[in-house]
Amino acid sequence: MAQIFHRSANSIAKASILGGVILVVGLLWAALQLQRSPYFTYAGVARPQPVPFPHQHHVAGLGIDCRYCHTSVEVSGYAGVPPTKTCMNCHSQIWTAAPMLEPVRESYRSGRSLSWTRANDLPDFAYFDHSIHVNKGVGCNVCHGRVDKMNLMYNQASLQMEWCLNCHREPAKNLRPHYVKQDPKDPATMGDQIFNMAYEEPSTSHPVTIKEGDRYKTFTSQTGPEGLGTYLVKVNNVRSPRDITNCNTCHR
Amino acid sequence: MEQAPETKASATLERLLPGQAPVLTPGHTLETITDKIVSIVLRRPVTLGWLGGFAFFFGLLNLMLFAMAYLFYRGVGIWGINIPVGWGFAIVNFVWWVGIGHAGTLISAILLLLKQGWRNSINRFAEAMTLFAVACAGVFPLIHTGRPWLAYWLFPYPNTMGVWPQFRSPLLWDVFAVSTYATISALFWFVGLIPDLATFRDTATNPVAKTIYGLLAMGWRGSARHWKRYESAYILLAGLATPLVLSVHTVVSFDFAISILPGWHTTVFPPYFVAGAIYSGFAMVLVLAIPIRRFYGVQDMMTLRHLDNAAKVMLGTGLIVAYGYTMEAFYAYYSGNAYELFMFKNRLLGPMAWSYWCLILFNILIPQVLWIRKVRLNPAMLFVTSLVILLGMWLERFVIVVTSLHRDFLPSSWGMYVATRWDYAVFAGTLGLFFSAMFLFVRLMPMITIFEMRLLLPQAKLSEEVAAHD
Amino acid sequence: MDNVQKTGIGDVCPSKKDKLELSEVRERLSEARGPQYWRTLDELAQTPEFAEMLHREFPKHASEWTDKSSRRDFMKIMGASMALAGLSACTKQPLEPIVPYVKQPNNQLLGKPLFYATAMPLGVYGTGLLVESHEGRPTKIEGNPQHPSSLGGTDVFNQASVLTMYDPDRSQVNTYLGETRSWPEVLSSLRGSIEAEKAKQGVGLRVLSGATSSPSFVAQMQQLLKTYPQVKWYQWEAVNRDNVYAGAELAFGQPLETTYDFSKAKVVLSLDADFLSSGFPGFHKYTREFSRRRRPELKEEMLRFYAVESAPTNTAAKADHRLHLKASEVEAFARALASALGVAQVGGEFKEDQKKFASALVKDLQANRGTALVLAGDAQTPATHALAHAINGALGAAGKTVSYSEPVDPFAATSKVEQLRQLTAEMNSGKVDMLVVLNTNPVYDAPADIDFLSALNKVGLRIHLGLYQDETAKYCHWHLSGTHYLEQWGDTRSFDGTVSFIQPLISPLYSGHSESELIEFLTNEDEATSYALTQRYWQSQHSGADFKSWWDRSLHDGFVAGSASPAKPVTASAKTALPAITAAASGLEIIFRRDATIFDGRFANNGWLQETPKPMNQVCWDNPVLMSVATAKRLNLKSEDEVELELNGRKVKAALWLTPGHPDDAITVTLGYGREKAGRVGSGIGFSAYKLRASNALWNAGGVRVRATGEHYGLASPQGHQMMEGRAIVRAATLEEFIKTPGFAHEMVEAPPPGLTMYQPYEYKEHKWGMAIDLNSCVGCKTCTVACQAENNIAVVGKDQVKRGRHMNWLRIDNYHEGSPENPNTYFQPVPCMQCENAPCEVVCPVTATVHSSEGLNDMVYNRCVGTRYCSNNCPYKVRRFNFLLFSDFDTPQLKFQRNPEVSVRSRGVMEKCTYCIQRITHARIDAEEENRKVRDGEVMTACQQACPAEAIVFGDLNDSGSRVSKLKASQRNYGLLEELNTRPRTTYLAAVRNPNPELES
Amino acid sequence: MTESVLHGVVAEFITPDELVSACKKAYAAGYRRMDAYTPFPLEEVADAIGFEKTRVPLLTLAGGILGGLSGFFLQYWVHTSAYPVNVGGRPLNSWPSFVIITFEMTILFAGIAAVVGMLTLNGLPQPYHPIFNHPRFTAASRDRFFLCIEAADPKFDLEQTTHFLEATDAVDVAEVTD
Repeated sequence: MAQIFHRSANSIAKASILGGVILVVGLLWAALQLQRSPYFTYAGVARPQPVPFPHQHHVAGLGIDCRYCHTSVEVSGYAGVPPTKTCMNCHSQIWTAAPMLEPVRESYRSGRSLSWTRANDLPDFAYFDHSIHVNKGVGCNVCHGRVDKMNLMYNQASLQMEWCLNCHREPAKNLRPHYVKQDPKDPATMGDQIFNMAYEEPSTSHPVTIKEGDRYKTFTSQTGPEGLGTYLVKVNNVRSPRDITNCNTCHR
Repeated sequence: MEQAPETKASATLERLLPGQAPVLTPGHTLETITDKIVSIVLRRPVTLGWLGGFAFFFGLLNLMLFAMAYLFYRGVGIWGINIPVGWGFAIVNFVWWVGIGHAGTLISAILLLLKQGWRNSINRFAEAMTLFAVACAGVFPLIHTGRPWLAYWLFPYPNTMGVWPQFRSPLLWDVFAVSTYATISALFWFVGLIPDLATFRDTATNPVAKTIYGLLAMGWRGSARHWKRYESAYILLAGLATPLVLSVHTVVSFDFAISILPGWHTTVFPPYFVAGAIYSGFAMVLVLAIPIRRFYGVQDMMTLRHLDNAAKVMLGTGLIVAYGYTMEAFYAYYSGNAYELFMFKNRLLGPMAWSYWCLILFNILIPQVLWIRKVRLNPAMLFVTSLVILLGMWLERFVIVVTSLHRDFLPSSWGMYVATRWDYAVFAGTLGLFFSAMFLFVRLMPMITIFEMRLLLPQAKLSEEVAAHD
Repeated sequence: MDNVQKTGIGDVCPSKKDKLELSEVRERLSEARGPQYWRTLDELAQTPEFAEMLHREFPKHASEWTDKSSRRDFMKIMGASMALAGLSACTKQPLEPIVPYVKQPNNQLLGKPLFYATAMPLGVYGTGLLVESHEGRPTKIEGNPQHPSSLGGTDVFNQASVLTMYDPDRSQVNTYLGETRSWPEVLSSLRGSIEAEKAKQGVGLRVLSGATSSPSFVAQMQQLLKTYPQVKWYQWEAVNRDNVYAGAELAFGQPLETTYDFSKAKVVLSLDADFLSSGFPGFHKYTREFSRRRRPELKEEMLRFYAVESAPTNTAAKADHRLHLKASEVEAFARALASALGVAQVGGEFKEDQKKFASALVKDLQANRGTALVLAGDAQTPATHALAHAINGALGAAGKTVSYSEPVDPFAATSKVEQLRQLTAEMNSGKVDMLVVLNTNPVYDAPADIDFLSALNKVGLRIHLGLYQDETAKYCHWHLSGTHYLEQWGDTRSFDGTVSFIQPLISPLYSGHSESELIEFLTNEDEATSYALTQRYWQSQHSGADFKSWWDRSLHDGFVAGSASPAKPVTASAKTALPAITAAASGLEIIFRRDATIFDGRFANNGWLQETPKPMNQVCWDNPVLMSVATAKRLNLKSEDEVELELNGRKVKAALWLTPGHPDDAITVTLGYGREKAGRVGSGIGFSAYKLRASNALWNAGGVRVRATGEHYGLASPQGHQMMEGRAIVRAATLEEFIKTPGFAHEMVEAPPPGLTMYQPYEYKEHKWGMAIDLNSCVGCKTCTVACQAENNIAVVGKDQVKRGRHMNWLRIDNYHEGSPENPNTYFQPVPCMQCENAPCEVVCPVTATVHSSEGLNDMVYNRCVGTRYCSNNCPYKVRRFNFLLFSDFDTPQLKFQRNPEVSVRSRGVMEKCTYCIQRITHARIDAEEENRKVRDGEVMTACQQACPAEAIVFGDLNDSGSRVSKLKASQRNYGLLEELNTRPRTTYLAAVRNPNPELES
Repeated sequence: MTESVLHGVVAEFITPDELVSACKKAYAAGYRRMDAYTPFPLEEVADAIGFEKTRVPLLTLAGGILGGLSGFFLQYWVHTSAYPVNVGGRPLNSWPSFVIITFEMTILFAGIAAVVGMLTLNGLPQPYHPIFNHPRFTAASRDRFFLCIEAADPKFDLEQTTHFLEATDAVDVAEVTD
């Protein structure tokens, strides 16, 4: 009987089987990675906007507070995107001729709204409420990133459920005090820390002192029994992880 | 169709030693067995009969594809289901097919462990049947969901939602049970095929066929060492498949038994589902075996002995099923539970009583003819009886699923169930899938295990002195 | 013709030759212009093909509803579903735009709803409401707790009215002979004719409007009458109160408004009055007071209710004793009763079978002088009303349980029928050369013996203003698109005379104009807005420096404080000569009643109301002919037989529905169906009872013939079976039994004790939400069902899907009849999700789509659901609803505006169910947390609870022992439905207690 | 074909008896690197050429244990630590509900281990094998029995081995080259 297959067939056969297995596993793995990739989440991908609004310039450069534009962030679920009027407050005075700002002026003249592209966009079935997060002590940049360093706006986080859960399971990690002992030399400690992009969580090298009643309390760590986060969870009555990982926390 | 000469032979033999029709008609040698089986695939031309049959069932298969396309387009609302009857044909068919899928592995595994030599000639296509039946069953859990494109959520994988399946749900048990069963059956079937594929490789003349069979045979050469490991693996698989085959329908029955619905919440379900599964499984084996042995003239390998045994198995399991029905009735009464009582009253006299009484007729009364030996040894009558049983077993699932659902606890939400043409289309479609696959199988693969048939030959046995030596 | 054009677009129906395609229709019409346009359509309308096309094209049966999806292309559906599935369904979210205001309104806090007070007029009477608005979109109607006509409660019409406002089928343009005209064009073209009329003092000008009580509008009309001395103003209401005022006329010599005070009543007799049914003036207040007086905890003080009824109503279902009479026999009974009470000898004898009932009743009434109350139904004869007044007078009810005042309807003096008859006569005689029809539809709902249409066609210039291009609009030269009450300024008066302001929630969606604006133009040819007009009037009424503050306060409250009409101290003259008794109808009697969900037909195009099962027979999407079982047996007919009704030669075809508790030898039909031009939802369903209704017998007539056509006519009812099969589902007892054994409900079924578990039970530390539903209070009006639909964006599925058992209402009200079919006790049981602590649905879900929250809620996560429907199978209460097809409308923009932004819109293939209005809970919790406090009792009200006029539903925190719900659950009457299954439902019921007269109990 | 290397000497038999006795002789003669080829499984042949035990069962056991453990602990982890949530009031670790899937995983892994183990130990797939060069080897999968003493055997010597095999009941003895 003549050989049907050449010698090499042996190694080829074994290799192909092995290869097949590796291929399948690889594809599955790739799929999982793709799910979390910026291609799906847009994380770090700047959006095209009618007007190339530079947060960096307005926040870091001019030191405008978040709430000047996102007015309802402390009181409503919806942080609020500024009406054209808000832009014009300044831009009727400065850069009045900048061609870049023409769409803004046009909108103001015609009364037709500017149509921005959402940078932080949750799926429609997820209900997020800004006010409660702000009130409980979640800083803006915890989710939105260093907006003061972003030129065109993009979402820093994946905004996927697992990401939300990470924080909801350990809120202490990301809480910060509203008011800290002011240190004139250190601008980072001025104002409401929630809106402080440069806020640093307490460490031995960088202790954070907050006002408790009429005396001050200093923290040198974020988590742990002595941590600031742990303390804030207590004083802000943040509900237990079990409570805030209920499905109905976000889905209705 | 060629007339089979052996029928007379075996008939006479039947008269000589009653009940002892041989498993393999005498006169065969290693040579003849091999040639006979191989020739069915490699030498026999494609007949019009085969083409016609295949075309018909392939048409049905396409009907299913069409029905499913429309289903995905419009939604499960095109079926008759509603609230309260949330499950209809889809689940009925699923359970029915899974049930049929039991015979194969049962024959090959359990009968192998029980050293039932007669299984050798029917186990191969019974296993194939199992695979195809499970494939048909597998269609339904997927398409019956409201959003089939998300069905993969039933599998545990690290997803971006951080959410996992809910392992307390019998449906999830199903997913694991059925996919495990499918995998193991497939392995079992393929392992069994390897040596025969080698035979095909060595016998085929057409180079293409040679190559394909060669690849599938993976270079099997019948080495003694290989045989030793092969045998041990085969026995182990059989050992694993045995509890598995019993577990599958147990798990399927949990879909119902775990719920709180009167008519579903029943402890007797697991055993009587398994019995029912084997019952319908063997019925399907006969529905396939009887024409096959006739058309391919293999009455000498699938003898009346096989039919007789299969019929006896059906008779036995049929009685267990009957017992199950009785127990359902008894416990409905004995529980003293108003809802249970009503449920059963509704089965007997409700708007869907017809299904229950047909079920009793098809599954319990008619099959009693199997007590008669003449019937067991008469292929035609066996064939009809098997068909009746298959229908009966389908009705059993219909009664359990639909009549229990349509009138449950609160009369305010009672409803009716009427299947739509799409329900029927999908069901007919799976029949198409099943039989098209069978048609292809008999033409492409050894439908009888060659190497195991060889073992049935006297010349395969070692003579005492050699065996006994040292 | 909007409908045709709209549905036509992108239509994919198999074009068979025998079928008439929309395209063809449009073609044929496109050639036609002007008057010919209509004629062409009329010719078409005759042809059967056209009828067939309507069937196919207009979402009348569900096939059409669901075919909407088949019109969408495949990927779009997948898209919609995928969008719900979210990222993890391997779909990439599309980039979404975000569009800020240019100048943000300063009272607007984005993301937080605002509430405005307004009022909804229904015919003469208005109801004070609060309307929830999201970013300027009215989304939900609530009752106004301060308002005397609402007390916070609502009815089905209030709840559903918001959908009517967004109805895409509303007329969106002004048309002249079918051609679009802008408002300025309208005005300029009308000027000529107006001038002409002015010249002849408006001798040829007539105005026909619906009944109204709006002070400002009435004033405006008087202004008009001044400008045109010869002009006449007529009013027409198909469901009118002519008999009520005529009755008062008989009793007091003047038409009067009668209002009742159940809070003081102990024994109540209703002579065919359905004061517990939506649409009855004062329904909200009466229901509230009635159910408060029906608390069995009042022991002997509990109110006892006798009902003499013809057509079965949910009102009589609440009665302790019922007497089922033909409508025509009620007057005789009233006369006999008056005699028996010695009020007046007006003839009439009790029939044999009435004697027992009557004697007990008489005793009871006499024993309760001053606390007794007799009501006569709007549909009863003037004599019956007169007698009721007389009896009330004699029993000293007047001034206590009954009070009289000036009619709310300023035109009560002449009956509406009379007014319509006069107008018709005038039109026939050719006197009228310009007719203005305001928000009324006589071509459809005029009595059959008044041939309004042919008269109308004699008028030279016909102008119609209304919300829809309806039957009347079809025959008018001009159709002006009107405004919905949520789009306009105005005022109205409620049943007690209180003046309420109508303030718009949104500027006219289809740039329509209000009646007042049109009349203003006719009068002064100026274009003042309804706002200016309303304010101008009230300024004249309330001149003075404080007007601004008064106006602002009234708008804020929604009504003018203390504007209720003062009680008139009148006494019914017992010796009034009553008209000779109208002989009880011979042969089979037909009873006409307003429809429980679509009233007189004006709500026919409202999907929510169409899909709301009628309170008594649970049928929706149709108006069956109701008949008693005995009569049906005699005529050997059965439910869902198609029958032909013939009355005085007029014929209609309808479906039959057997109804327990219906008087024998009579049939009941409801008005409002059989619309031809209602819109895609309401056209062509049911039959028009107006075709049989004669002006001299508006409410009942004898000698109707019923003949089976032999056809089957399927009806849709979400509740197939109305018997309890001896199961302790609704648990009820008599007052006596209740007093003897307050815990009777628990003795009916043995429930497993709480400790009976092998496992460590979960504890709910923070909140523990629960609901208690008082079966004694519930009057089965279905308001909660509609409220739930509005709050939770519940889809409408259509008749065919309901027939298949796929209705979507999260909160259903089950009816159970108990006892003989001749005179059963009927119980209503609202069934929302039970939120079981041991939820059977959760355990069987393979994908964790339904699980428990730490507050004990049974969460349903739509976007995780893959749709195995296992949960529904395993739910013993069958409260879960499944999107078998794409039921939600993702396309129609108007409907998107209506939706509640706080609730996900469910797509195809997912399960949904009652969530205890989780969106409301969440918002309350967030507010509370931001103020560092706990949620207060009563801070969270579920939509059903807030809507219920009877306060039957109470929701709250079970961990707070002080909460109302905890108190109710502590009650002896409290029991869990199917608690024997150990599901531990959070929703529980307070058992029903009837208060029968011991004399009649035997 | 490169210059041929001797693979071994092959003897062909007609009955299993002859094969078995030949195998026993060869083993007795001290041959170890040899293999027998039969058209159906014959325990005795393997024993005769000194191949008693296989490790397939061991692998299967290992697979089973692995499957069972991973099956159970996946469920346990998911419901108690990955996302613990109250489902219908059942305890987080509802181990009775976890039994089924644990069992299924045990069977699945064991079964796969058995087959994969068998194939790998057998060195399959191996579509090319020198023995196939034997002109009449196709009969090995039909009705003939072969014994091959390989050149790699220390005791192998073309002359002697050929003689030795011819001394058995072999109907034919031939050299097979690689």
